[in-house]
Amino acid sequence: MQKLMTMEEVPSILNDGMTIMAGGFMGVGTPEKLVSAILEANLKDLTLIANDTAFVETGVGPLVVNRRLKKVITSHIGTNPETGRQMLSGELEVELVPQGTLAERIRAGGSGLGGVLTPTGVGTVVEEGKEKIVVDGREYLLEKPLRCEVALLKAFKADKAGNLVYHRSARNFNPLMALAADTVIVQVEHLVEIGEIDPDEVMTPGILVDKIVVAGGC
Amino acid sequence: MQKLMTMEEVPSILNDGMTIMAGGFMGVGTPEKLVSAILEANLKDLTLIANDTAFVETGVGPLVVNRRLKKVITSHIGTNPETGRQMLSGELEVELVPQGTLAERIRAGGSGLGGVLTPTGVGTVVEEGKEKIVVDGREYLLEKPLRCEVALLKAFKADKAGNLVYHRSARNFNPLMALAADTVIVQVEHLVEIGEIDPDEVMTPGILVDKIVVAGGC
Amino acid sequence: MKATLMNPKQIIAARVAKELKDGDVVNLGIGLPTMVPNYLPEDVSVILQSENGYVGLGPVEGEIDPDIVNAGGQPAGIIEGGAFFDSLFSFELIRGGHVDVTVLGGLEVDAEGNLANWMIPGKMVPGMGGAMDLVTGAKKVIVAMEHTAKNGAPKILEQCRLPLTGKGVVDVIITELAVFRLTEEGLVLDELQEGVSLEMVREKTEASFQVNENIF
Amino acid sequence: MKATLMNPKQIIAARVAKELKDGDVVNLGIGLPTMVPNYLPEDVSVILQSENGYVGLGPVEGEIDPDIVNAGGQPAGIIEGGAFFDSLFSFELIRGGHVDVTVLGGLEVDAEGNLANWMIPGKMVPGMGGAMDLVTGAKKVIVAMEHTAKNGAPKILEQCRLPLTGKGVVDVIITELAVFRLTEEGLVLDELQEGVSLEMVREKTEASFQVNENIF
Repeated sequence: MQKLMTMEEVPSILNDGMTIMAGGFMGVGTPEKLVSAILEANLKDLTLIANDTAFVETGVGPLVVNRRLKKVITSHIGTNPETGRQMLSGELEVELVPQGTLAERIRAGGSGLGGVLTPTGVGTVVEEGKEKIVVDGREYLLEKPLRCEVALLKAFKADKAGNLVYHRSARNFNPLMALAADTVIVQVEHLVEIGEIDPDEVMTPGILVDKIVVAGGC
Repeated sequence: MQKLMTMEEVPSILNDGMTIMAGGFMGVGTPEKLVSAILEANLKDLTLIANDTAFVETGVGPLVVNRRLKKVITSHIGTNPETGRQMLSGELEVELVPQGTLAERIRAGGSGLGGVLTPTGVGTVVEEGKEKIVVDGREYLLEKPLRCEVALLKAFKADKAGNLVYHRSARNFNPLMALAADTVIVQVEHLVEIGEIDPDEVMTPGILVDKIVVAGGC
Repeated sequence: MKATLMNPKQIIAARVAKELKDGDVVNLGIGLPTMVPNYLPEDVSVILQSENGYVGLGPVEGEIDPDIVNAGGQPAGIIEGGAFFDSLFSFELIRGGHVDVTVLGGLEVDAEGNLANWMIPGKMVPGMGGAMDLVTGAKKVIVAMEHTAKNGAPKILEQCRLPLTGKGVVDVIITELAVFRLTEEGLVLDELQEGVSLEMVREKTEASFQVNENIF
Repeated sequence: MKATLMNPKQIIAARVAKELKDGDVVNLGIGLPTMVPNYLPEDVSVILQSENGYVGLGPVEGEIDPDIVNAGGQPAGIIEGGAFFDSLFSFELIRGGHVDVTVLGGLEVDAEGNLANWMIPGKMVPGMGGAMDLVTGAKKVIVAMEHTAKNGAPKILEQCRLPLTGKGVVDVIITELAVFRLTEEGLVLDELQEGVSLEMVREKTEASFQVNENIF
């Protein structure tokens, strides 16, 4: 299967109203050129799952600022004031999830689990509407899986089979999201031949990656 | 903290009746010299958590053959006939757990989860005694965490801070067990200075490793 | 490919190979299933997943690396473009539906798609290993087995009697006599192997099944 | 160390530093907590965990690497012996009790060890980020905050009024006036900062508390 695609072809696999995930933490590890492709394609009513809404001009921030989102599921919106403004005005639905729980829910969605029991959020508003389960005398919240139609990832290096290597703290949510999507598109800085990445150093195996867009730079 | 220790010191942190985990799959990735240390120290009544009981003479197999175990929690015993024999005769308690569920239970124990909901085992004897929880119309089993007092790991390379790199398919259960133990001892083939392992290549961070025993070879 | 030159296991393995599509991620159980790749046409290449922690399972190339084994613990290799990972991730792939096809043997299969292949109470209790996760998580579950037990007893039953590996998980049953599929209408005989009659299959099958009319 | 030369934040950070032991794995919240390492004695060295995915957080060394930031998204570095990992593993460490100490700010803390620091309904809703996991999972939770709000209102309350970050999770409260510990007997004043009287603390604290007699 040919996995390489150009930036121009990206919009062909995206639709209005889709649920997407995007890697990144405060913009670091976010595939910003894929985000730009969404903006240029005038996509709207998206549901975004991401660690945070970054800043007004970086990461996934422009998706909020340019009103492409109907809903966002995230752990932190404080660095992008536009998210909070749209939330308070009712323009944008925001589901706030503790960061570790967000990671667990994405992993559950990607690995066929029906959910996990976490102690995080017990006794807080996070428990509202959730089942509480007691295991060995301690209360846990049942947190359910999250999946998406398309995951937008960023990697440092890919081979043509889609094996990925991330760089430094730009790894963050990217490897988790690779498992939890119907289609995985990755923006990579460097493309190498199959066999050039040692199999012990692969962080996301190519079998999870559908499309590779080489975008260079950082 | 000084993490290096000699093979002779290993028995000082082990006791009769302890629950231990040991990495490895059919003996590959099992710290066989740490297993030998247990045998030589005449430890007994141990509970062992491991993927399988390997073969009579390799991996954790000798712990079964030499009757050091009271109980084993594992996914496969077929390659070590002595395990089945002791199980049928009532000498050894054997809890059989699907391999993916075993991995999940160890991870839950190491990561503060109260359990996970897995579809694996629904409608089989594995569901006996377990809570069934329906999520979005599908049945799952609530599988509970596993932890141990001491985890015995094998790594290919360690730096003096305990950062570990595993080799090829010898990785298997080792990284999971590093999180699920009160004390983690690792048998390593190669010891290097701090700074010699690139931080992107570390597979188990040194903060999880208590003791390093250099045993060379393979 | 002349069936007359092949023994039952070869006939089964060759027929399983036809179920695989180019690019499929496939997990092969120990024994008969490992013969399947030998029968893939040249234009079909699959990626083998090994539940002990890698994709790209291949034959040993050059010297044996004691740290590379297959899920049976035997020396193996890895192809270019493969990747190693830990057991947790391996079963995230398996349970999460990232393995397209799993091929495994069976002691008993039944008309409801149940499979029993991991123990015979009081006799053989090897443990389920990764089999329960594989049948639960793989997108397509193919049971590849001889049609009857060594004593001639049927293995495709109305209802499994041995402890199950998975409930309602089987998609395809391939034997040296026939190919069955589990459909919404139940068990369907979908194909007869060369030289096999419907009567022969009925005789050696306990389960009742429907017959795809297109097979004649 | 002369308290008179220090502003409240410095006093707090310096006192928090004394709670840390050599080799501790520590997660520091944004703001005041990041000042703590400046006050560690020379023979105490801690390993900083950054919830965006690494241990060994340190200052930028040489050129800025845009792929290395701290949990506030600011340029950072990694010390020798550090390690990067993904967000899942980062929170396995945090929730699993592998972080010895977390130091974070507070809007309100109460006598039952509850902490509120992530939102003010209708006003400030930044989200909880990793804070809820940190207070749930870290072995020791230290709240480092000024004793009262800017308008002089107490922040150590009988019961938190803002939405909680964690219930019964706080171990130590350190302000520029005092050190409190949550014990089985409830909230205990364990130490007065230099030049601070018990009366001053009582006046500025809404919560009732016991007093460790050894502090006089």
